[in-house]
Amino acid sequence: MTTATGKPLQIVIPATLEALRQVSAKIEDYIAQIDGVEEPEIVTYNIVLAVQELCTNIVKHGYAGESGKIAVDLELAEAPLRLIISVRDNAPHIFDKAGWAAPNLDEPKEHGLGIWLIQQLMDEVDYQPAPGNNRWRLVKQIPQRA
Amino acid sequence: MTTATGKPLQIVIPATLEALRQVSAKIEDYIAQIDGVEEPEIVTYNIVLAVQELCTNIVKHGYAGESGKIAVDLELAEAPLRLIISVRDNAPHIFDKAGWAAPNLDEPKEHGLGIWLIQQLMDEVDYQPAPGNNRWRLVKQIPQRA
Amino acid sequence: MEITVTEQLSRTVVVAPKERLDAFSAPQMRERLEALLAEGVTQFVIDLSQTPFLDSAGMAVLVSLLKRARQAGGDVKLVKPASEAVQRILLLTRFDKVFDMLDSVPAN
Amino acid sequence: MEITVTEQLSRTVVVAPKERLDAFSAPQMRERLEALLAEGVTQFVIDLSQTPFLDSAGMAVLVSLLKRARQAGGDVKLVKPASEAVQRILLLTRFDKVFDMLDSVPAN
Ligand SMILES: Nc1ncnc2c1ncn2[C@@H]1O[C@H](COP(=O)(O)OP(=O)(O)O)[C@@H](O)[C@H]1O
Ligand SMILES: Nc1ncnc2c1ncn2[C@@H]1O[C@H](COP(=O)(O)OP(=O)(O)O)[C@@H](O)[C@H]1O
Repeated sequence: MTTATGKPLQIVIPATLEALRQVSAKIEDYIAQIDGVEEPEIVTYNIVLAVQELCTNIVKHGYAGESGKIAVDLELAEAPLRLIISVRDNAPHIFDKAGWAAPNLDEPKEHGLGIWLIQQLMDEVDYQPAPGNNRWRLVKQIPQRA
Repeated sequence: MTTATGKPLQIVIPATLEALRQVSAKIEDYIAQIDGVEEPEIVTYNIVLAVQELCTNIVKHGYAGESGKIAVDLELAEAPLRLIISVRDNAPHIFDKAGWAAPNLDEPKEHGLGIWLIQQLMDEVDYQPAPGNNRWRLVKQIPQRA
Repeated sequence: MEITVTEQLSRTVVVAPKERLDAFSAPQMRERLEALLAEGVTQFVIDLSQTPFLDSAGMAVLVSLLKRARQAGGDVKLVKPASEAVQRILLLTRFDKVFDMLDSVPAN
Repeated sequence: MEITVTEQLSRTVVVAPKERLDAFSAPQMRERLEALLAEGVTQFVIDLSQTPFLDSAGMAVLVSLLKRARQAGGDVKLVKPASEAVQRILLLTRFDKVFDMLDSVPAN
Protein backbone atom coordinates (compact mmCIF):
# COMPACT_ATOMS: atom_id res chain seq x y z
CA MET A 1 0.00 0.00 0.00
CA THR A 2 1.04 3.54 -0.71
CA THR A 3 -0.39 6.84 0.43
CA ALA A 4 -1.90 9.36 -1.87
CA THR A 5 0.09 12.54 -2.28
CA GLY A 6 -2.35 14.70 -4.24
CA LYS A 7 -3.63 17.94 -2.82
CA PRO A 8 -7.06 19.20 -3.81
CA LEU A 9 -7.06 20.97 -7.18
CA GLN A 10 -9.47 23.41 -8.73
CA ILE A 11 -9.69 23.92 -12.49
CA VAL A 12 -11.83 26.72 -13.90
CA ILE A 13 -12.34 26.93 -17.63
CA PRO A 14 -14.53 28.83 -20.05
CA ALA A 15 -17.48 26.67 -21.12
CA THR A 16 -16.16 25.79 -24.59
CA LEU A 17 -15.47 22.38 -26.11
CA GLU A 18 -11.90 23.37 -26.81
CA ALA A 19 -11.19 24.29 -23.19
CA LEU A 20 -12.28 20.83 -22.04
CA ARG A 21 -8.94 19.50 -23.21
CA GLN A 22 -7.30 21.39 -20.35
CA VAL A 23 -9.54 19.54 -17.92
CA SER A 24 -8.48 16.18 -19.40
CA ALA A 25 -4.81 17.09 -19.21
CA LYS A 26 -5.04 18.29 -15.61
CA ILE A 27 -6.91 15.18 -14.47
CA GLU A 28 -4.25 13.03 -16.12
CA ASP A 29 -1.52 14.92 -14.30
CA TYR A 30 -3.39 14.71 -11.02
CA ILE A 31 -3.83 10.94 -11.18
CA ALA A 32 -0.23 10.48 -12.35
CA GLN A 33 0.91 11.81 -8.92
CA ILE A 34 -0.84 8.99 -7.08
CA ASP A 35 1.45 6.08 -6.23
CA GLY A 36 0.65 2.43 -6.78
CA VAL A 37 -2.42 2.77 -8.99
CA GLU A 38 -3.42 -0.54 -10.57
CA GLU A 39 -3.97 -0.39 -14.33
CA PRO A 40 -3.31 3.37 -14.30
CA GLU A 41 -3.94 3.84 -18.02
CA ILE A 42 -7.42 2.38 -17.81
CA VAL A 43 -8.39 4.14 -14.57
CA THR A 44 -7.16 7.50 -15.81
CA TYR A 45 -8.84 7.09 -19.18
CA ASN A 46 -12.18 6.21 -17.67
CA ILE A 47 -12.20 9.16 -15.30
CA VAL A 48 -11.10 11.57 -18.02
CA LEU A 49 -13.82 10.23 -20.33
CA ALA A 50 -16.56 10.55 -17.69
CA VAL A 51 -15.61 14.16 -16.91
CA GLN A 52 -15.34 14.91 -20.63
CA GLU A 53 -18.89 13.62 -21.17
CA LEU A 54 -20.21 15.59 -18.22
CA CYS A 55 -18.57 18.87 -19.25
CA THR A 56 -19.53 18.41 -22.92
CA ASN A 57 -23.15 18.20 -21.81
CA ILE A 58 -22.77 21.37 -19.76
CA VAL A 59 -21.36 23.23 -22.77
CA LYS A 60 -23.86 21.81 -25.27
CA HIS A 61 -27.06 21.47 -23.27
CA GLY A 62 -26.50 23.55 -20.11
CA TYR A 63 -25.06 26.75 -21.57
CA ALA A 64 -26.36 25.83 -25.05
CA GLY A 65 -24.34 28.46 -26.86
CA GLU A 66 -24.20 31.01 -24.06
CA SER A 67 -20.84 31.85 -22.59
CA GLY A 68 -19.97 30.89 -19.05
CA LYS A 69 -17.58 28.94 -16.88
CA ILE A 70 -17.17 25.46 -15.53
CA ALA A 71 -15.36 24.68 -12.28
CA VAL A 72 -13.94 21.21 -11.72
CA ASP A 73 -12.60 20.24 -8.28
CA LEU A 74 -10.46 17.19 -7.70
CA GLU A 75 -9.87 15.75 -4.28
CA LEU A 76 -8.63 12.44 -2.91
CA ALA A 77 -10.23 10.60 -0.03
CA GLU A 78 -8.75 7.61 1.81
CA ALA A 79 -9.88 4.17 2.90
CA PRO A 80 -10.60 3.14 0.28
CA LEU A 81 -8.63 5.52 -1.88
CA ARG A 82 -11.01 7.42 -4.15
CA LEU A 83 -11.10 10.45 -6.38
CA ILE A 84 -13.93 12.90 -5.77
CA ILE A 85 -14.74 15.17 -8.66
CA SER A 86 -17.09 18.09 -8.18
CA VAL A 87 -18.31 20.01 -11.20
CA ARG A 88 -20.17 23.30 -10.98
CA ASP A 89 -21.69 25.50 -13.62
CA ASN A 90 -23.93 28.57 -13.77
CA ALA A 91 -25.80 27.36 -16.83
CA PRO A 92 -29.46 28.33 -17.27
CA HIS A 93 -30.58 24.78 -18.16
CA ILE A 94 -30.70 21.78 -15.89
CA PHE A 95 -30.46 18.09 -16.65
CA ASP A 96 -33.85 16.39 -16.31
CA LYS A 97 -32.88 13.30 -14.36
CA ALA A 98 -36.45 11.94 -14.15
CA GLY A 99 -36.93 12.06 -17.91
CA TRP A 100 -33.72 10.16 -18.65
CA ALA A 101 -33.74 6.58 -19.97
CA ALA A 102 -30.82 4.25 -20.63
CA PRO A 103 -29.91 3.82 -24.30
CA ASN A 104 -30.61 0.57 -26.16
CA LEU A 105 -27.14 -0.49 -27.20
CA ASP A 106 -28.40 -3.06 -29.67
CA GLU A 107 -29.17 -0.38 -32.18
CA PRO A 108 -26.36 2.00 -33.02
CA LYS A 109 -27.28 5.45 -31.77
CA GLU A 110 -25.85 8.86 -32.39
CA HIS A 111 -27.07 10.33 -29.12
CA GLY A 112 -27.73 9.48 -25.55
CA LEU A 113 -24.50 7.67 -24.63
CA GLY A 114 -22.98 10.41 -22.48
CA ILE A 115 -24.93 10.13 -19.23
CA TRP A 116 -24.93 6.34 -19.51
CA LEU A 117 -21.14 6.27 -19.90
CA ILE A 118 -20.69 8.48 -16.83
CA GLN A 119 -22.82 6.04 -14.82
CA GLN A 120 -20.89 3.03 -16.09
CA LEU A 121 -17.48 4.53 -15.49
CA MET A 122 -18.02 6.08 -12.05
CA ASP A 123 -18.83 4.49 -8.72
CA GLU A 124 -21.11 7.32 -7.56
CA VAL A 125 -22.86 10.00 -9.56
CA ASP A 126 -24.82 12.65 -7.71
CA TYR A 127 -26.55 15.66 -9.24
CA GLN A 128 -27.98 18.74 -7.53
CA PRO A 129 -29.82 20.68 -10.20
CA ALA A 130 -30.49 24.40 -9.95
CA PRO A 131 -30.70 26.76 -12.90
CA GLY A 132 -27.64 28.98 -12.63
CA ASN A 133 -26.04 26.72 -10.04
CA ASN A 134 -25.78 23.05 -11.04
CA ARG A 135 -23.59 20.72 -9.05
CA TRP A 136 -22.33 17.27 -9.94
CA ARG A 137 -20.35 14.98 -7.71
CA LEU A 138 -18.58 11.95 -9.18
CA VAL A 139 -16.68 9.44 -7.08
CA LYS A 140 -14.30 6.81 -8.42
CA GLN A 141 -12.35 4.30 -6.37
CA ILE A 142 -8.69 4.18 -7.28
CA PRO A 143 -7.62 0.52 -7.23
CA GLN A 144 -4.24 0.01 -5.58
CA ARG A 145 -1.65 -2.62 -6.45
CA ALA A 146 -1.44 -5.26 -3.73
CA MET B 1 -52.53 -40.60 -49.43
CA THR B 2 -51.67 -41.64 -52.97
CA THR B 3 -50.18 -44.78 -54.41
CA ALA B 4 -46.85 -44.95 -56.10
CA THR B 5 -46.97 -45.54 -59.83
CA GLY B 6 -43.28 -46.14 -60.61
CA LYS B 7 -42.15 -49.45 -62.07
CA PRO B 8 -38.63 -50.64 -61.30
CA LEU B 9 -36.01 -49.03 -63.55
CA GLN B 10 -32.49 -50.03 -64.45
CA ILE B 11 -29.93 -47.54 -65.69
CA VAL B 12 -26.58 -48.75 -67.00
CA ILE B 13 -23.92 -46.20 -67.84
CA PRO B 14 -20.23 -46.19 -68.70
CA ALA B 15 -18.18 -45.39 -65.61
CA THR B 16 -17.37 -41.78 -66.52
CA LEU B 17 -18.10 -38.56 -64.66
CA GLU B 18 -19.95 -37.19 -67.66
CA ALA B 19 -22.32 -40.16 -67.86
CA LEU B 20 -23.39 -39.64 -64.23
CA ARG B 21 -25.56 -36.79 -65.41
CA GLN B 22 -27.82 -39.34 -67.08
CA VAL B 23 -28.27 -41.05 -63.73
CA SER B 24 -29.28 -37.77 -62.10
CA ALA B 25 -31.76 -36.99 -64.88
CA LYS B 26 -33.34 -40.45 -64.76
CA ILE B 27 -33.72 -40.38 -60.98
CA GLU B 28 -35.37 -36.98 -61.24
CA ASP B 29 -37.83 -38.33 -63.81
CA TYR B 30 -38.49 -41.42 -61.74
CA ILE B 31 -39.36 -39.47 -58.60
CA ALA B 32 -41.44 -36.99 -60.59
CA GLN B 33 -43.85 -39.84 -61.41
CA ILE B 34 -44.64 -40.44 -57.76
CA ASP B 35 -47.78 -38.67 -56.58
CA GLY B 36 -48.13 -36.65 -53.44
CA VAL B 37 -44.47 -36.31 -52.48
CA GLU B 38 -43.92 -33.76 -49.74
CA GLU B 39 -41.19 -31.18 -50.49
CA PRO B 40 -40.43 -32.94 -53.80
CA GLU B 41 -37.60 -30.59 -54.76
CA ILE B 42 -35.69 -31.29 -51.55
CA VAL B 43 -36.31 -35.05 -51.54
CA THR B 44 -35.32 -35.42 -55.18
CA TYR B 45 -32.23 -33.28 -54.76
CA ASN B 46 -31.02 -35.21 -51.74
CA ILE B 47 -31.42 -38.58 -53.45
CA VAL B 48 -29.76 -37.37 -56.66
CA LEU B 49 -26.88 -35.95 -54.64
CA ALA B 50 -26.35 -39.16 -52.65
CA VAL B 51 -26.28 -41.28 -55.81
CA GLN B 52 -24.01 -38.76 -57.51
CA GLU B 53 -21.54 -38.99 -54.61
CA LEU B 54 -21.67 -42.78 -54.64
CA CYS B 55 -21.12 -43.10 -58.39
CA THR B 56 -18.41 -40.44 -58.44
CA ASN B 57 -16.52 -42.54 -55.91
CA ILE B 58 -16.93 -45.64 -58.08
CA VAL B 59 -15.53 -43.78 -61.09
CA LYS B 60 -12.71 -42.08 -59.21
CA HIS B 61 -11.69 -44.64 -56.58
CA GLY B 62 -13.27 -47.92 -57.76
CA TYR B 63 -12.37 -47.94 -61.42
CA ALA B 64 -9.66 -45.30 -60.83
CA GLY B 65 -9.19 -44.56 -64.52
CA GLU B 66 -10.08 -47.97 -65.87
CA SER B 67 -13.11 -48.22 -68.06
CA GLY B 68 -16.19 -50.10 -66.92
CA LYS B 69 -19.86 -49.84 -66.23
CA ILE B 70 -22.15 -48.86 -63.39
CA ALA B 71 -25.67 -50.24 -63.00
CA VAL B 72 -28.22 -48.31 -60.96
CA ASP B 73 -31.57 -49.93 -60.09
CA LEU B 74 -34.50 -47.93 -58.78
CA GLU B 75 -37.45 -49.55 -57.12
CA LEU B 76 -40.31 -48.38 -54.91
CA ALA B 77 -41.49 -50.22 -51.84
CA GLU B 78 -44.65 -49.44 -49.89
CA ALA B 79 -45.67 -48.92 -46.29
CA PRO B 80 -43.94 -46.67 -45.71
CA LEU B 81 -43.25 -45.52 -49.25
CA ARG B 82 -39.54 -45.69 -49.95
CA LEU B 83 -37.12 -45.65 -52.83
CA ILE B 84 -34.59 -48.47 -52.97
CA ILE B 85 -31.50 -47.76 -55.01
CA SER B 86 -29.08 -50.56 -55.84
CA VAL B 87 -25.75 -49.71 -57.39
CA ARG B 88 -23.44 -52.33 -58.86
CA ASP B 89 -19.99 -52.06 -60.37
CA ASN B 90 -17.22 -54.39 -61.51
CA ALA B 91 -14.45 -52.14 -60.29
CA PRO B 92 -11.21 -53.71 -59.07
CA HIS B 93 -11.06 -51.60 -55.85
CA ILE B 94 -13.34 -51.80 -52.87
CA PHE B 95 -14.29 -49.18 -50.32
CA ASP B 96 -12.62 -49.83 -46.98
CA LYS B 97 -15.55 -49.32 -44.64
CA ALA B 98 -13.53 -50.12 -41.50
CA GLY B 99 -10.90 -47.50 -42.27
CA TRP B 100 -13.42 -44.71 -42.80
CA ALA B 101 -13.86 -41.85 -40.34
CA ALA B 102 -16.36 -39.01 -40.36
CA PRO B 103 -14.98 -35.64 -41.45
CA ASN B 104 -14.49 -32.78 -38.99
CA LEU B 105 -16.74 -30.11 -40.44
CA ASP B 106 -15.22 -27.37 -38.34
CA GLU B 107 -12.26 -27.13 -40.63
CA PRO B 108 -12.97 -26.69 -44.31
CA LYS B 109 -11.88 -29.83 -46.14
CA GLU B 110 -11.40 -30.60 -49.79
CA HIS B 111 -11.96 -34.33 -49.42
CA GLY B 112 -13.92 -36.82 -47.46
CA LEU B 113 -17.43 -35.35 -47.64
CA GLY B 114 -18.88 -37.87 -50.11
CA ILE B 115 -19.51 -40.94 -47.93
CA TRP B 116 -20.61 -38.71 -45.06
CA LEU B 117 -23.16 -36.94 -47.25
CA ILE B 118 -24.56 -40.28 -48.44
CA GLN B 119 -25.03 -41.31 -44.83
CA GLN B 120 -26.70 -38.04 -43.90
CA LEU B 121 -29.04 -38.00 -46.87
CA MET B 122 -30.16 -41.65 -46.90
CA ASP B 123 -32.12 -43.65 -44.35
CA GLU B 124 -30.19 -46.89 -44.97
CA VAL B 125 -26.80 -47.45 -46.55
CA ASP B 126 -25.61 -51.00 -47.05
CA TYR B 127 -22.40 -52.08 -48.78
CA GLN B 128 -21.35 -55.54 -49.93
CA PRO B 129 -17.74 -55.20 -51.06
CA ALA B 130 -16.14 -57.62 -53.54
CA PRO B 131 -13.43 -56.69 -56.02
CA GLY B 132 -15.09 -56.93 -59.44
CA ASN B 133 -18.57 -57.08 -57.92
CA ASN B 134 -19.38 -54.30 -55.48
CA ARG B 135 -22.96 -53.76 -54.38
CA TRP B 136 -24.48 -50.80 -52.64
CA ARG B 137 -28.04 -50.52 -51.43
CA LEU B 138 -29.49 -47.15 -50.43
CA VAL B 139 -32.97 -46.69 -49.02
CA LYS B 140 -34.79 -43.40 -48.67
CA GLN B 141 -38.28 -42.87 -47.31
CA ILE B 142 -40.45 -40.72 -49.56
CA PRO B 143 -42.50 -38.43 -47.30
CA GLN B 144 -46.13 -38.11 -48.44
CA ARG B 145 -48.38 -35.08 -48.08
CA ALA B 146 -51.07 -35.69 -45.49
CA MET C 1 -6.82 17.72 -36.01
CA GLU C 2 -4.48 15.49 -37.94
CA ILE C 3 -6.52 13.09 -40.04
CA THR C 4 -4.83 11.08 -42.78
CA VAL C 5 -6.91 9.86 -45.68
CA THR C 6 -5.63 7.16 -48.00
CA GLU C 7 -7.32 5.25 -50.80
CA GLN C 8 -7.30 1.63 -51.76
CA LEU C 9 -8.59 0.29 -55.03
CA SER C 10 -9.53 -3.32 -54.92
CA ARG C 11 -10.66 -5.72 -57.56
CA THR C 12 -13.28 -8.31 -56.82
CA VAL C 13 -14.07 -10.99 -59.36
CA VAL C 14 -17.56 -12.45 -59.41
CA VAL C 15 -17.68 -15.97 -60.83
CA ALA C 16 -21.14 -17.39 -61.52
CA PRO C 17 -21.45 -21.07 -62.51
CA LYS C 18 -24.81 -21.34 -64.25
CA GLU C 19 -24.92 -25.11 -64.69
CA ARG C 20 -24.25 -28.13 -62.49
CA LEU C 21 -21.03 -27.77 -60.55
CA ASP C 22 -20.22 -31.45 -60.12
CA ALA C 23 -17.36 -33.91 -60.44
CA PHE C 24 -17.55 -33.61 -64.22
CA SER C 25 -17.52 -29.81 -64.48
CA ALA C 26 -15.42 -29.06 -61.39
CA PRO C 27 -12.08 -29.28 -63.28
CA GLN C 28 -13.25 -26.59 -65.73
CA MET C 29 -14.28 -24.35 -62.85
CA ARG C 30 -10.99 -25.02 -61.09
CA GLU C 31 -9.02 -24.10 -64.21
CA ARG C 32 -10.92 -20.86 -64.54
CA LEU C 33 -10.21 -19.95 -60.91
CA GLU C 34 -6.55 -20.94 -61.19
CA ALA C 35 -6.20 -18.51 -64.09
CA LEU C 36 -7.69 -15.71 -61.98
CA LEU C 37 -5.42 -16.52 -59.02
CA ALA C 38 -2.44 -16.52 -61.39
CA GLU C 39 -3.50 -13.04 -62.56
CA GLY C 40 -3.30 -11.88 -58.95
CA VAL C 41 -7.00 -11.80 -58.09
CA THR C 42 -7.50 -12.40 -54.35
CA GLN C 43 -11.07 -11.21 -53.70
CA PHE C 44 -13.71 -13.55 -55.07
CA VAL C 45 -17.46 -13.72 -54.97
CA ILE C 46 -18.77 -17.07 -56.16
CA ASP C 47 -22.32 -16.44 -57.22
CA LEU C 48 -24.20 -19.70 -56.68
CA SER C 49 -27.59 -18.06 -57.17
CA GLN C 50 -28.08 -19.82 -60.50
CA THR C 51 -26.16 -23.02 -59.76
CA PRO C 52 -28.72 -25.84 -59.89
CA PHE C 53 -26.53 -28.60 -58.41
CA LEU C 54 -23.40 -28.76 -56.33
CA ASP C 55 -21.69 -31.96 -55.22
CA SER C 56 -18.70 -32.54 -52.97
CA ALA C 57 -16.32 -32.22 -55.93
CA GLY C 58 -17.80 -28.78 -56.63
CA MET C 59 -17.53 -27.87 -52.96
CA ALA C 60 -13.89 -28.99 -52.96
CA VAL C 61 -13.15 -26.40 -55.65
CA LEU C 62 -14.65 -23.70 -53.44
CA VAL C 63 -12.65 -24.76 -50.38
CA SER C 64 -9.44 -24.95 -52.37
CA LEU C 65 -10.08 -21.44 -53.71
CA LEU C 66 -10.77 -20.16 -50.19
CA LYS C 67 -7.48 -21.50 -48.91
CA ARG C 68 -5.47 -20.03 -51.74
CA ALA C 69 -7.25 -16.68 -51.71
CA ARG C 70 -6.72 -16.34 -47.95
CA GLN C 71 -3.06 -17.28 -48.29
CA ALA C 72 -2.77 -14.39 -50.72
CA GLY C 73 -4.48 -12.08 -48.20
CA GLY C 74 -7.87 -12.20 -49.88
CA ASP C 75 -11.19 -13.88 -49.30
CA VAL C 76 -14.03 -15.77 -50.97
CA LYS C 77 -17.70 -14.98 -50.37
CA LEU C 78 -20.60 -17.04 -51.64
CA VAL C 79 -23.87 -15.70 -52.95
CA LYS C 80 -26.65 -17.97 -51.70
CA PRO C 81 -28.06 -20.48 -54.16
CA ALA C 82 -31.65 -19.78 -55.21
CA SER C 83 -32.38 -23.49 -54.89
CA GLU C 84 -33.45 -24.27 -51.35
CA ALA C 85 -32.17 -27.81 -51.73
CA VAL C 86 -28.65 -26.55 -52.50
CA GLN C 87 -28.90 -24.08 -49.62
CA ARG C 88 -29.69 -26.89 -47.22
CA ILE C 89 -26.63 -28.84 -48.29
CA LEU C 90 -24.47 -25.80 -47.58
CA LEU C 91 -25.94 -25.68 -44.07
CA LEU C 92 -25.52 -29.42 -43.58
CA THR C 93 -21.85 -29.29 -44.51
CA ARG C 94 -21.40 -26.05 -42.48
CA PHE C 95 -20.18 -24.20 -45.54
CA ASP C 96 -22.22 -21.25 -44.29
CA LYS C 97 -19.83 -21.07 -41.31
CA VAL C 98 -16.67 -21.36 -43.39
CA PHE C 99 -17.64 -18.80 -46.04
CA ASP C 100 -19.26 -15.40 -45.73
CA MET C 101 -22.68 -15.86 -47.28
CA LEU C 102 -24.26 -13.00 -49.24
CA ASP C 103 -27.90 -12.68 -50.25
CA SER C 104 -26.96 -11.20 -53.59
CA VAL C 105 -23.96 -9.99 -55.55
CA PRO C 106 -22.84 -6.79 -53.83
CA ALA C 107 -23.57 -3.67 -55.87
CA ASN C 108 -20.01 -2.72 -56.76
CA MET D 1 -20.05 -25.34 -68.52
CA GLU D 2 -21.36 -21.79 -68.61
CA ILE D 3 -19.45 -19.70 -66.13
CA THR D 4 -19.73 -15.94 -66.22
CA VAL D 5 -16.89 -13.88 -64.82
CA THR D 6 -17.37 -10.21 -64.06
CA GLU D 7 -15.11 -7.73 -62.34
CA GLN D 8 -15.78 -5.07 -59.80
CA LEU D 9 -13.37 -2.34 -58.87
CA SER D 10 -14.04 -0.86 -55.51
CA ARG D 11 -12.58 2.03 -53.72
CA THR D 12 -12.04 1.93 -50.00
CA VAL D 13 -11.02 5.04 -48.16
CA VAL D 14 -8.99 4.68 -44.99
CA VAL D 15 -9.41 7.59 -42.60
CA ALA D 16 -7.05 7.71 -39.64
CA PRO D 17 -7.63 10.32 -36.90
CA LYS D 18 -4.31 10.70 -35.13
CA GLU D 19 -5.41 12.99 -32.31
CA ARG D 20 -8.29 13.09 -29.83
CA LEU D 21 -11.61 12.51 -31.55
CA ASP D 22 -13.82 14.39 -29.11
CA ALA D 23 -16.66 16.89 -29.03
CA PHE D 24 -14.23 19.61 -30.09
CA SER D 25 -12.67 17.82 -33.08
CA ALA D 26 -15.70 15.74 -34.13
CA PRO D 27 -17.12 18.45 -36.42
CA GLN D 28 -13.84 18.54 -38.40
CA MET D 29 -13.90 14.77 -38.76
CA ARG D 30 -17.56 14.87 -39.77
CA GLU D 31 -16.84 17.49 -42.42
CA ARG D 32 -14.05 15.37 -43.85
CA LEU D 33 -16.30 12.30 -44.04
CA GLU D 34 -19.17 14.30 -45.55
CA ALA D 35 -16.87 15.38 -48.35
CA LEU D 36 -15.93 11.76 -49.05
CA LEU D 37 -19.59 10.66 -49.04
CA ALA D 38 -20.40 13.50 -51.41
CA GLU D 39 -17.65 12.23 -53.72
CA GLY D 40 -19.42 8.86 -53.81
CA VAL D 41 -17.20 6.90 -51.44
CA THR D 42 -19.21 4.14 -49.71
CA GLN D 43 -16.53 1.80 -48.33
CA PHE D 44 -14.71 3.18 -45.33
CA VAL D 45 -12.09 1.94 -42.94
CA ILE D 46 -11.72 4.19 -39.91
CA ASP D 47 -8.29 3.47 -38.54
CA LEU D 48 -8.47 4.14 -34.81
CA SER D 49 -5.12 2.52 -34.15
CA GLN D 50 -3.51 5.86 -33.38
CA THR D 51 -6.51 7.63 -31.90
CA PRO D 52 -5.66 8.35 -28.26
CA PHE D 53 -9.15 9.40 -27.08
CA LEU D 54 -12.68 8.93 -28.30
CA ASP D 55 -15.76 10.33 -26.59
CA SER D 56 -19.45 9.90 -27.37
CA ALA D 57 -19.37 12.84 -29.78
CA GLY D 58 -16.58 11.06 -31.71
CA MET D 59 -18.54 7.82 -31.61
CA ALA D 60 -21.61 9.63 -32.94
CA VAL D 61 -19.63 10.62 -36.03
CA LEU D 62 -18.78 6.97 -36.63
CA VAL D 63 -22.40 5.82 -36.23
CA SER D 64 -23.66 8.56 -38.51
CA LEU D 65 -21.10 7.53 -41.15
CA LEU D 66 -22.12 3.89 -40.80
CA LYS D 67 -25.78 4.71 -41.42
CA ARG D 68 -25.04 6.83 -44.46
CA ALA D 69 -22.51 4.42 -45.95
CA ARG D 70 -24.93 1.50 -45.55
CA GLN D 71 -27.74 3.50 -47.11
CA ALA D 72 -25.48 3.96 -50.10
CA GLY D 73 -24.79 0.21 -50.19
CA GLY D 74 -21.41 0.43 -48.51
CA ASP D 75 -19.95 -0.27 -45.10
CA VAL D 76 -17.65 1.06 -42.40
CA LYS D 77 -15.03 -1.04 -40.67
CA LEU D 78 -12.97 0.03 -37.69
CA VAL D 79 -9.34 -0.75 -37.09
CA LYS D 80 -8.89 -1.47 -33.38
CA PRO D 81 -7.40 1.27 -31.27
CA ALA D 82 -3.92 0.52 -29.94
CA SER D 83 -4.98 1.95 -26.58
CA GLU D 84 -6.51 -0.74 -24.45
CA ALA D 85 -8.56 1.87 -22.60
CA VAL D 86 -10.20 3.00 -25.86
CA GLN D 87 -10.74 -0.65 -26.86
CA ARG D 88 -12.59 -1.28 -23.63
CA ILE D 89 -14.96 1.62 -24.24
CA LEU D 90 -15.79 0.19 -27.68
CA LEU D 91 -16.68 -3.10 -25.99
CA LEU D 92 -18.69 -1.38 -23.26
CA THR D 93 -20.78 0.51 -25.79
CA ARG D 94 -21.03 -2.62 -28.00
CA PHE D 95 -19.47 -0.80 -30.92
CA ASP D 96 -17.59 -4.03 -31.64
CA LYS D 97 -20.98 -5.62 -32.43
CA VAL D 98 -22.18 -2.79 -34.63
CA PHE D 99 -18.98 -2.40 -36.68
CA ASP D 100 -16.70 -4.99 -38.24
CA MET D 101 -13.50 -4.71 -36.24
CA LEU D 102 -10.15 -5.20 -37.96
CA ASP D 103 -6.80 -5.81 -36.30
CA SER D 104 -5.02 -3.67 -38.85
CA VAL D 105 -5.62 -1.79 -42.06
CA PRO D 106 -6.24 -4.45 -44.72
CA ALA D 107 -3.37 -4.78 -47.20
CA ASN D 108 -5.30 -3.57 -50.22
N1 LIG E 1 -25.87 19.59 -18.23
C1 LIG E 1 -27.04 19.40 -18.89
N2 LIG E 1 -27.93 20.41 -18.97
C2 LIG E 1 -29.10 20.24 -19.61
N3 LIG E 1 -29.46 19.09 -20.21
C3 LIG E 1 -28.62 18.06 -20.16
C4 LIG E 1 -27.36 18.15 -19.50
N4 LIG E 1 -26.73 16.96 -19.62
C5 LIG E 1 -27.55 16.17 -20.32
N5 LIG E 1 -28.67 16.81 -20.67
C6 LIG E 1 -29.83 16.24 -21.40
O1 LIG E 1 -29.77 14.82 -21.32
C7 LIG E 1 -29.73 14.24 -22.61
C8 LIG E 1 -28.85 12.99 -22.62
O2 LIG E 1 -27.50 13.33 -22.50
P1 LIG E 1 -26.38 12.35 -22.98
O3 LIG E 1 -26.66 11.00 -22.41
O4 LIG E 1 -25.05 12.94 -22.70
O5 LIG E 1 -26.61 12.24 -24.56
P2 LIG E 1 -26.49 13.34 -25.73
O6 LIG E 1 -25.75 14.50 -25.16
O7 LIG E 1 -25.75 12.62 -26.79
O8 LIG E 1 -27.92 13.65 -26.11
C9 LIG E 1 -29.25 15.35 -23.52
O9 LIG E 1 -29.73 15.17 -24.84
C10 LIG E 1 -29.82 16.58 -22.87
O10 LIG E 1 -31.15 16.78 -23.29
N1 LIG F 1 -16.17 -47.02 -54.51
C1 LIG F 1 -15.00 -46.90 -53.88
N2 LIG F 1 -13.96 -47.70 -54.17
C2 LIG F 1 -12.80 -47.55 -53.54
N3 LIG F 1 -12.57 -46.64 -52.58
C3 LIG F 1 -13.56 -45.82 -52.25
C4 LIG F 1 -14.82 -45.89 -52.87
N4 LIG F 1 -15.61 -44.94 -52.31
C5 LIG F 1 -14.88 -44.30 -51.40
N5 LIG F 1 -13.63 -44.80 -51.36
C6 LIG F 1 -12.55 -44.36 -50.44
O1 LIG F 1 -13.12 -43.64 -49.35
C7 LIG F 1 -12.57 -42.34 -49.25
C8 LIG F 1 -13.62 -41.36 -48.77
O2 LIG F 1 -14.56 -41.14 -49.77
P1 LIG F 1 -15.41 -39.81 -49.78
O3 LIG F 1 -16.02 -39.64 -48.43
O4 LIG F 1 -16.36 -39.84 -50.93
O5 LIG F 1 -14.36 -38.64 -49.98
P2 LIG F 1 -13.37 -38.30 -51.18
O6 LIG F 1 -13.85 -39.06 -52.38
O7 LIG F 1 -13.51 -36.81 -51.31
O8 LIG F 1 -12.01 -38.70 -50.71
C9 LIG F 1 -12.01 -42.05 -50.63
O9 LIG F 1 -10.94 -41.14 -50.57
C10 LIG F 1 -11.57 -43.43 -51.10
O10 LIG F 1 -10.29 -43.71 -50.60
